[in-house]
Amino acid sequence: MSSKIYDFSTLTGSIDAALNSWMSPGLAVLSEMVIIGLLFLTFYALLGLFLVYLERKVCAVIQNRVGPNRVGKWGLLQTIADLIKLLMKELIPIRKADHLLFLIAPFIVIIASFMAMGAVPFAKGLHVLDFNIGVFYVMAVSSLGVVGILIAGWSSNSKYSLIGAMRSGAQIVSYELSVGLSLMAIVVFSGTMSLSGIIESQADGWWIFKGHIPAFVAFIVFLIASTAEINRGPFDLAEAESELTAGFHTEYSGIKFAFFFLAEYINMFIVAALGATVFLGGWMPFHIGNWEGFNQVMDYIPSIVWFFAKTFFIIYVIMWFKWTFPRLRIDQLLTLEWKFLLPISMVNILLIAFLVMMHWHF
Amino acid sequence: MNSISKYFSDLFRGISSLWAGMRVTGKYFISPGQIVTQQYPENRATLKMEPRFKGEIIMPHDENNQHACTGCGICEINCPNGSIEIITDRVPNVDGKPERVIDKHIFHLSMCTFCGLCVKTCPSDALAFGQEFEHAVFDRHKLTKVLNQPGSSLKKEAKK
Amino acid sequence: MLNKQELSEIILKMVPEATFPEGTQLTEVIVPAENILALAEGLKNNKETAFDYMISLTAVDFTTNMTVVYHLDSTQFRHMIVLKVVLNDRENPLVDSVSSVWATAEFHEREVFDLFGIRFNNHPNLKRLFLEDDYGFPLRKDFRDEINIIER
Amino acid sequence: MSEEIIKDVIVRESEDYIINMGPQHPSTHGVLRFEVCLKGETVKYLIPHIGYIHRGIEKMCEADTYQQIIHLTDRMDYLSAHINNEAVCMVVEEAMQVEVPERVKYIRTILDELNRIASHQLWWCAFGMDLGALTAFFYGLRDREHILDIFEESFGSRLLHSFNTPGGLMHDVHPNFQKRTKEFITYFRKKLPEYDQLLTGNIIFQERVKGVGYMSREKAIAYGVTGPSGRGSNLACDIRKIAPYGAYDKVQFDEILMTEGDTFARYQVRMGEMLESMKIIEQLVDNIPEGDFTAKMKPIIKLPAGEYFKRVETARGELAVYVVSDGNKTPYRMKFRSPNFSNLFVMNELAAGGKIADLVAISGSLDLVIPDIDR
Repeated sequence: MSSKIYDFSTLTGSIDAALNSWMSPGLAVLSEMVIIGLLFLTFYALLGLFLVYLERKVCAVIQNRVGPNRVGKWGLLQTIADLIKLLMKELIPIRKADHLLFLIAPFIVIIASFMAMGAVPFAKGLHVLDFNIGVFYVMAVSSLGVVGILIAGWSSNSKYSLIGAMRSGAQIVSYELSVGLSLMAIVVFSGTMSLSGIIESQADGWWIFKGHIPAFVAFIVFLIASTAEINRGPFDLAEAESELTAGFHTEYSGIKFAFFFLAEYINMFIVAALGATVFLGGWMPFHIGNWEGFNQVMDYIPSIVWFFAKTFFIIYVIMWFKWTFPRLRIDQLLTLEWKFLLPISMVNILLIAFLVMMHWHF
Repeated sequence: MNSISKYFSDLFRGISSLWAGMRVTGKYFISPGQIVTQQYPENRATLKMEPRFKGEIIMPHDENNQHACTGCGICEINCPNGSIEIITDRVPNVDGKPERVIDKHIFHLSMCTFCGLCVKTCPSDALAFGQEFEHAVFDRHKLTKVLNQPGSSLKKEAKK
Repeated sequence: MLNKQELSEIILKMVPEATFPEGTQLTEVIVPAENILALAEGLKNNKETAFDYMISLTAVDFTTNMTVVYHLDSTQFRHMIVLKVVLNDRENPLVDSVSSVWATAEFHEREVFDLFGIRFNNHPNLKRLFLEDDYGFPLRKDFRDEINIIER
Repeated sequence: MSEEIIKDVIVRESEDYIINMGPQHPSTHGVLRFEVCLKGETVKYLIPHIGYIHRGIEKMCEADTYQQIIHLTDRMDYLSAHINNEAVCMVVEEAMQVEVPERVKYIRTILDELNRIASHQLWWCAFGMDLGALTAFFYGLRDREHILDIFEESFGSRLLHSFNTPGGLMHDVHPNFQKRTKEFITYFRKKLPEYDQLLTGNIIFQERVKGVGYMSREKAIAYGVTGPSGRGSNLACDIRKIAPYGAYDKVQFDEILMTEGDTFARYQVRMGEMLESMKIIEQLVDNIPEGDFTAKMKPIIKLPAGEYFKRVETARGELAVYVVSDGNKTPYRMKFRSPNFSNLFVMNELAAGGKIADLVAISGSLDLVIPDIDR
């Protein structure tokens, strides 16, 4: 491996060593957890603010508008102003709502997205947990969010919310399959479920290029299915504002609403990060086979830049979907999944298994 | 077999139609020069309303602080919403005869629908439309305006 | 396309009591209230007239009587006719509903009931359409709204 | 007068899931309430509740002179304000037997068609938004702005321009009018294909609207559905063809008819009408005759006693004006047969049995303007 220059493991390793030399191992682990937790909280908040800003700017440009431009330079502080507004807003208590569930639903949603973030490798040597079943873990945890949505819809005692939540439940349960199968394609190629292992396997080229057409098909299926799974774009039936006013979060206000809002954007980031990691090589620079000179040049770009560039590319594509397409109807949504995406991914995974068996991939 | 080919042709037709839409939005995304919205408070200096714009009703006064309103009340009669009230006064003119002049030409902007009947029917062309459009106020009473300026008088040539 | 003469002959066959005022813009027929439903059905189902499209149904308060006015058109021949029913009982006006003939009449009749207080026999759902139940009937000439005076 | 309260005839079952769409709901385009009964996602029936902005325009007309009525008609169907104005003007002109100058007829017709395009553009925006395509909304409004600019230059107002007056026009159009109208046509001919790429051809959009909300021709006639909604069901109901007014008898244009009768047919009729309107404008705009912008009218208009009836084609269907005059300067009774009033009540027939999302699509395709229903 030639990309030693931007390895974060030396930095994290030295911090770990320093902490261990100062205090007992148990305390060191505890303090590491606190540090990571604080860093993540900060990152989470900043990322949420930035993604909201980005979405507004992207949709504004697509719609021939300027977008936020009043608060701060180019409206950069707009989302912060919104955050302050949401923090100061009254939390409207709903009569006849199930108060406990109504209260914890936003937390379930946000914790699910928080947990998924733990397994994302941001750069070489920069991730919190390196599971041997990373792909499986991210998928499992990110689908917990639907529980929060269902609880939110049910507990608000609103008819719009309930319909929205039920739609969301049906949608996420279905699309989980396609997301899983499309990720499975790369797992079959790389032979590992560990995210770092998948990245290492792309050192000589990303799977989307190495994996022939089936990998590309898997990528497209992943894009569509994951857009549906995060309730965005043409698949935002759970909150279809022209039908259900705001769907499952109709009755939420203030910071509780902000949690849903934030979780939606963070989920978008997680999905994009997962897609970038699995299909586009994560932090791995753009390498072509054995062109040593070219690969060397690419290595000079830090791995964290590679990661965020790829992630934001996928985020942009997801936003592009949302601002182009009309919304699907619930039965068409399920038709798309069960009649198109699922058969395609199944055939696809068979093909890939065959390719791998014959050693036809690079 | 036929249904299978239909399945795939449907699929590709669908994808190409989606791509057509994405091309339109993508084209606008990469050409930010297409922005059409006006930057309103910033462009105040350059923002010019059309000369015929019906912003409010004004009574043009000349440099001698004179207007053309004789207080005949035709605009008041013609207004469908009662947004014009005219308070007239009788003052003796040079010959000593009492003559009708307006004391106050009151215009309730909050009731006006800008139908233009007052301006059209005024026999002495004393009323006109102004281009002012920023009418937002915090107190509704500020929307009641007196159109004739204090101390103004009737134009001589309009007196006949 | 039938002219006034032909129309009046057909109508007189259906309702002998019908009268035809002169000097009107469109062909007008005044029919007694009890004949209106039969005439409506006849005009719609007759092959020569085929008045299948009701443009509007409204009423006029002439202070001495209430007149229900039906504007009919034929999508096939494009001739028009105006039916009128004069209701002399202003206090309790009652006329047969034609909603079984033209579906749109159901809602026009509800509007007329709402604004004039004219009641329609056999109407499927005669409720007020715009206003509250205790509002009064604003398009009657004797209606006075003490709060929002519209007289000039 | 009997005061008994008439009971609601629809008996609700205990498992009926009733939701209210409106009066303040993003999809109802104004203050309309649909009481929707659902079974799962499927609509069992719906009851429209109207009257939230009933202003009593017909009663107000009884206190106004004919010139003053004009500005009230703007506020009925505010998206085809000019056509509404024209209806009242024409009924007065016909009653007074005033022959309006040719110039007025040409200008009125051009403005009618511009207004129709603007209205259809706004409908397109709102329809896209109903179906969740938010970008469509901005593209439609962007192009509509050009028409509104033309209006503003000529009449001083953008939406509610009481520009017609009995006998003619308030004042002459702006000297730039012809030039700018032609510029707009060139511009919009370039932009219209974008509409098709963004929505019409889109597979999601087609799936959403094809076969949804089928209205047969018989149903359209029975419910008095006119305008593009009726023409989507193959009902030739264009007043511009049946009883030409203005300069419509001097131009060549097609009445767009679709046989499918579903939401997509109504959509295509409107898209086609935009093209037809541009055709009409192109034929007229260069040939506006010179002349006076108004006929000679007395300052106080008194209609001879009698009854007058006039129909025009607004952007949404047939607007009929029925005036009963007793010879005074105010009408004795003024009735507006508004197109949306009839179009609204077919909703239940179309939406029952479909999904909630279909309900939104159908109400969008009927292009309802609520102030026109309530009057």
